[in-house]
Amino acid sequence: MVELSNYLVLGAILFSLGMAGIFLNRKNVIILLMSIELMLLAVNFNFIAFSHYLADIQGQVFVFFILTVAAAESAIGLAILVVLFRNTNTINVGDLDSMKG
Amino acid sequence: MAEFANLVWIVAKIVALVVPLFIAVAYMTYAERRVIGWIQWRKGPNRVGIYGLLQPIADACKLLMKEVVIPQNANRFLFLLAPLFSIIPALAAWAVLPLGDGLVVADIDAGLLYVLAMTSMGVYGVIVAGWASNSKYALIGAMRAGAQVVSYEIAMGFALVGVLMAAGSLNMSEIVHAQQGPFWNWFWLPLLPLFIVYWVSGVAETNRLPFDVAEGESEIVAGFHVEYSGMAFAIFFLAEYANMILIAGLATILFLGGWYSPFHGIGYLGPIFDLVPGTLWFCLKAGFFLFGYFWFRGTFPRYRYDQIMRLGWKVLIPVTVVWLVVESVFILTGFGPWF
Amino acid sequence: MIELLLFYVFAAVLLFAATMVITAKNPVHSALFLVLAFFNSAALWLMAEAEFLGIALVLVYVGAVMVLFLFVVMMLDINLAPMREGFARYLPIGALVGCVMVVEMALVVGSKDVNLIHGGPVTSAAEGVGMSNTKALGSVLYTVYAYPFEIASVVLLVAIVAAIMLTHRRRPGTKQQNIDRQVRVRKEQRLRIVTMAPEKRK
Amino acid sequence: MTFEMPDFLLALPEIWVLSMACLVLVVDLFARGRESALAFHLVQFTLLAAAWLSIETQWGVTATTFSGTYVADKFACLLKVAICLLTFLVFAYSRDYLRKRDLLSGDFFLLGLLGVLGMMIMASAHSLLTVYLGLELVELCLFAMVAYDRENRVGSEAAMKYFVLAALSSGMLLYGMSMVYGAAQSLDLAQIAAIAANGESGLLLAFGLTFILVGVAFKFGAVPFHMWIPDVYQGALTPVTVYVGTAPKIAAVALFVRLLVDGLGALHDQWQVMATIIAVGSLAVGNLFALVQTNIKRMLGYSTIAHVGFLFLGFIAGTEEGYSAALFYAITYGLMAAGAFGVVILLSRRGFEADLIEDMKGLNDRHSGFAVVMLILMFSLTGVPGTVGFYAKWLVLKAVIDVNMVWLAVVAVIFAVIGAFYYLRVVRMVYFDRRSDGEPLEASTGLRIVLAGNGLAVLVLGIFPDSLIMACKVALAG
Repeated sequence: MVELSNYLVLGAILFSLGMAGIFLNRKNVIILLMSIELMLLAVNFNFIAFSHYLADIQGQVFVFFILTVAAAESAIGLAILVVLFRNTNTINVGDLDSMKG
Repeated sequence: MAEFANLVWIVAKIVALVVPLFIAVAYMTYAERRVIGWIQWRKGPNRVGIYGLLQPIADACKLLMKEVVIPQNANRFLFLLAPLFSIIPALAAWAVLPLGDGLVVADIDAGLLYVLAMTSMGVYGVIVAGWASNSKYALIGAMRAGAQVVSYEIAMGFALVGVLMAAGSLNMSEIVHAQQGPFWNWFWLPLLPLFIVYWVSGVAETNRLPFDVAEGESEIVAGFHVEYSGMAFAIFFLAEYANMILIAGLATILFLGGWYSPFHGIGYLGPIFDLVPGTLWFCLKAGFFLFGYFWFRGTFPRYRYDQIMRLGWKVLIPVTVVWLVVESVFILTGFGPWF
Repeated sequence: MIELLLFYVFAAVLLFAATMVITAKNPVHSALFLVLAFFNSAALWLMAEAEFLGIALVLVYVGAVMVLFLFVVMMLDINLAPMREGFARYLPIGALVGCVMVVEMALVVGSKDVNLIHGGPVTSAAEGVGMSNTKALGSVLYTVYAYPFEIASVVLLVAIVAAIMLTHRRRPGTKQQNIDRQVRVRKEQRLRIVTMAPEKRK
Repeated sequence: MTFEMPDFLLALPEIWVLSMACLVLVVDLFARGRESALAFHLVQFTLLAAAWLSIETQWGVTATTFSGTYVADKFACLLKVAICLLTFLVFAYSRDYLRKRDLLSGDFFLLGLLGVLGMMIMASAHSLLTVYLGLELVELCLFAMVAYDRENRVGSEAAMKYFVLAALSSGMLLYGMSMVYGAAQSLDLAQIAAIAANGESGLLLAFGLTFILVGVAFKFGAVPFHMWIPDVYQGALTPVTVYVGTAPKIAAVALFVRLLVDGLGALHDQWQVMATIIAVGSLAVGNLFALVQTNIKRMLGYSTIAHVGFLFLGFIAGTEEGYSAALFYAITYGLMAAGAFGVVILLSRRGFEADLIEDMKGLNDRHSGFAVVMLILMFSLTGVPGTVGFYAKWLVLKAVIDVNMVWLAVVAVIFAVIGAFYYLRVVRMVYFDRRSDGEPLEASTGLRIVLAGNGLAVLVLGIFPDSLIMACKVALAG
C-alpha cells in the first residue's frame, strides 16, 4: 500500500532538486526555467497526494489551476528569454551582470 | 496465475491490433500509388506480383536491407531514438479505439483525452529527428512541422470538445453509442463545421499534402528525415501512415457513427445492412477518409507556410469557437434528434 | 504490493530524470529528461486516481509546453562549451544545501506526526462523489470554482498579450503585398501630371 | 458541495475592470497610430470608476460570494481604492515619458490595468486558490512590463532575474499552501483559520507556514529575499519602476493579511520570530546599501527594502493597531515613492534618464517649486516630524512598543537615522549644489500638475493624517 508519506517525501525531494537546480546552475537560464517546472511539479504531487488521501477534490482543482498558470508563466519566461538573447546574444547567468551594487 | 493469464490476454489483444495495422500500412502505400496513378492517368506499381500486389513487401525488404547512415556530428543516441518517438504514440493511441461494439483493447473513461495526449506527442519524433541530424534542412523541417502540429492541435482539440459536448462522454464506445441510428443521426451533420475543421487539421497534423511544408522536397529536400535511410526511415514512414489511419479511424468514431451501418434502425433496410459486421463498416468509413488523403495529394498544390498558419489560427480556431457556442444553444434547446 | 513496487519504479525514474534535468550538459537533453519526468509523474498521478490531471499533464506539458522549450533551445544558437564551467565550483555548496533541505523536509513530511484530519485513505475523491474523475472535476470547476476559473482565463490572456508584445517584431526590409493599400490607391499617389511650357522650335 | 448562484454585483469592481480591459484591448487594436490616447483615457477612467465602484458596493459590507472564494469587506475596499488611485497617478506620470521615447502603446496601460485587476483579486481573496491566482496575474503583468522596452539590454536582464526569483518564490508559497491544505483539508481561509485556532495537525501547518512566510517576504522584497528589488528598480523603465514600487506593495499587504492574519493568524507566535528577523535584516540591508548608491532608482530600491522592514514591524506587533499601521504605511509609502520617481521622470528627457543622484544637482535653480516638492518627499521618506512619513513610522513603532518589544523599536529608529543620510544627501544636492548646465525643464504641463498634486497630497496628509488613519483602523476592525 502506498502511503501518504511516500508521495510527500517524493514531492520534497523533487522540490529540493528544483531548488538545487536554480542555485547550482549559474550558467544557463533555460535550465533555471526547467528547474522551476520541477518545483511546481513537486507542489502538484503534494496537492494530488493530499487530495487522494483526504478524499477531497479541492486539491485536484488547485493542481488544475497550477498547471494553467505554470503554462502561462513558462510562455512569458521563454518570451523574456528570447528578448534577452536578442539583446545580449547570451543566456549565461554569469553574463547577466550589467547591474551591480 | 489469473494475473498471468490476464497479461497474456492483453498482449494477445495488442498483437491482434498491431499486426493488421502494419499490414494495412503496407497496403496503404500500394493503394496510394495506385490511386495517384489513376488520378494522373498512369498505371502505378504493376510489376511485382499480380497487379503489383507484392510491391509493398518488396519495398519493405529493400528498406530493411539498406544501411542506416548516421551523419557525422549527429547526436547518435537521439538520432536513433527519434523514429521510436514518432511510432510509439501513433500505435499507443490505437489502444482506446473501438473497432466494433466492445472490440477495444482498453475501454478507458477518458479515452478522447488519451488520444489527444498521444497524438500531441508525435511531434517529438519530428523535432528530435530534425535536431539530432545536425543538418539545416532537417532543423528547418522540424521547426515547421513542430509549429504546424502544435497550432493545428488547438483547432483539433476544440473540434473534439464539440464531440464530447454532443456525446456527454469522453469514452470512445459511449461516443459511438450516442450516435446510434441511421447516417443522419451521426455527429457529422449537427457538427458539420467541426467535422470539416477536424478533417483539415487532421491532414495538417499528419503533415500530409497540401500541408507538407515540413518535408517540402522542392525547398528543403525532405525536411526532418532528410538524413535518415534504411530501417530508420522506414519507421518514420510507418509512423506517418499509422497516423493517417489513426486520424481516419478517429474521424469515423467521432463523426461517422463508428461501427453502425448507415441505415441502422430504418424499417426493413436496417436489419439487412446490420448483417454486415460492424468492423467492416468501420473499415469502409475509415477507407473513405484515407481515399480523401490520396485524393488531396493527387490534386492540391502545396500551401505556403504563412498561409498554413493563417488558416489554422485565423480561420479554423474562430470557426470552432463559434460553433461550440451554437452547439451549446442546440444542447440547451434540445434541438433535433441529436441532443 | 505490486502497487508499491510500481510506485518505487516510477518514483525512481522520476528522480533520476529530474536529476538529469539539472545536471545534463546539453539543454536539449535536459528538456527531454524533463519530458520523461512529466511522463512518470503522470503515471504516478494515475495511481493516485487523478486520471484527468495525469492525462492533462501529458497533453499540456509534454504536448505543448515542452515543445515550446525545445523550440527555444534549438532556435537560440547557444554556444555550449563554456556553458558549464561554473557548475563544478558551485556543486559542493549546492549539494550540501540540497541534502540538508531534503533531509529536513523528509523528516517533517515523512514523520508519523503528519496526521490528517480524517487520517489515512478513505475512499477516492472520485468515488466519493460517485462519478468519473473528469466529471467530478468538471462539475466543481464550473460551479464552485467559477471565479478562479475566470481569473485563470485572464492569466492566459495576459500571457498571450505579453508574449506577443515581447517577441513579435516586424522585420524591416521584408517585401510583402498590402492588398488593402493596393486597392485603396488613388490616382494622385501614382501619377503626377506636370504642366510644362511647350518647347519652342528654333 | 452545494452550489449557490454567486452574487455577481458584489464583485462589480473586478467585473468592471475586466470588461474595460477587454474593451481597451480591442479599442487599442483599431486606434493604433494615434499615440493610444483613447486607450490611455479609457484606462484612467476605468481606474477612477473602479475606485468609486469599490466604495459604492463594498464599503460597510462584509460578505463572501462565489462559494466563499471572494470576500467583500472594508479592508478589501480600502485597498482597492488605494490601488486604483495610486495606479491612476502612476499612469499619469508614465504617458509623457513613454511618448518622448516612442514607446507609447496601449499594451503598457493594458498590462497595467490587468495587473490592477490581479491586485484587486488579491485584496478580495478568501481562498488559497484566489490568493495564488491573483498573485500570479499581477506577477505576469509585472514581468512583461519590466521587459517592456525590448531593445534595452538592462531591462531584459532585470526582467529575467525578476522572473526567475519570482517564480522561485511562487514555488515556495505554493509548497506552503499545499501543506496548509493538507493540514486543514480546505482551501477556504475561514476554515483554515478555524483549524489553525483549533491547534490540531500543528506540524504540517507550521511547516507550511514557514514556506508561506518565505514566499510572502519575497513578494515584499524583504531581506534575505530582496535580491530582485534593486535590479528591477534600476533596470526597468522609470514608469515601470514607479508601477512596481507603489501599488504592488499595497497588494503585498493584502497577501500578508489574507494569508497570515485571516488564515494563519492563530499561529502568530510562530511567525513572529521569523518576521522579526526579516524586519531587522531589511532595515539594516536597505539603509546601509542605500547609502553607497549612485543611481537614484537603485537607491530608492534599497530604501524600499528599508521601508518594508518598517512595515513589517506592524505585522510583528500582531495587534489590530499594528496591522492598520502597516496598511497606513504601505499606502503613504506608495504615495511618496510615486512622487520621488515622478521627479526622476520630470528631470529626464529623450536620451537622458536622470537616474543618477547627481542629476538632482541644482534642481532649486532650475525650478524652485519642484525643489520644494522633492524636499517634502525626502523629508517624508525620512520621517521628519510633521510629514506623513513621520506618522507612518510613529504608528508602527507605537504598535511594537505596545506589545513590549521596545528593543525592536530602538533598532528601527537607529536605522531610520542612518537612512536620513541618503535622503538628506539628495536634498543637499537639490539646494546647495550647482550644476554647470542649468537648462530649464522640458516637462509637459500635465506632468507638472500631476507632480505638484502628488507633492501637495503628501503635504496635506502630513497635516491631516487622521482620516486615513481612521480608515485604516476601521478597515482592519472588520
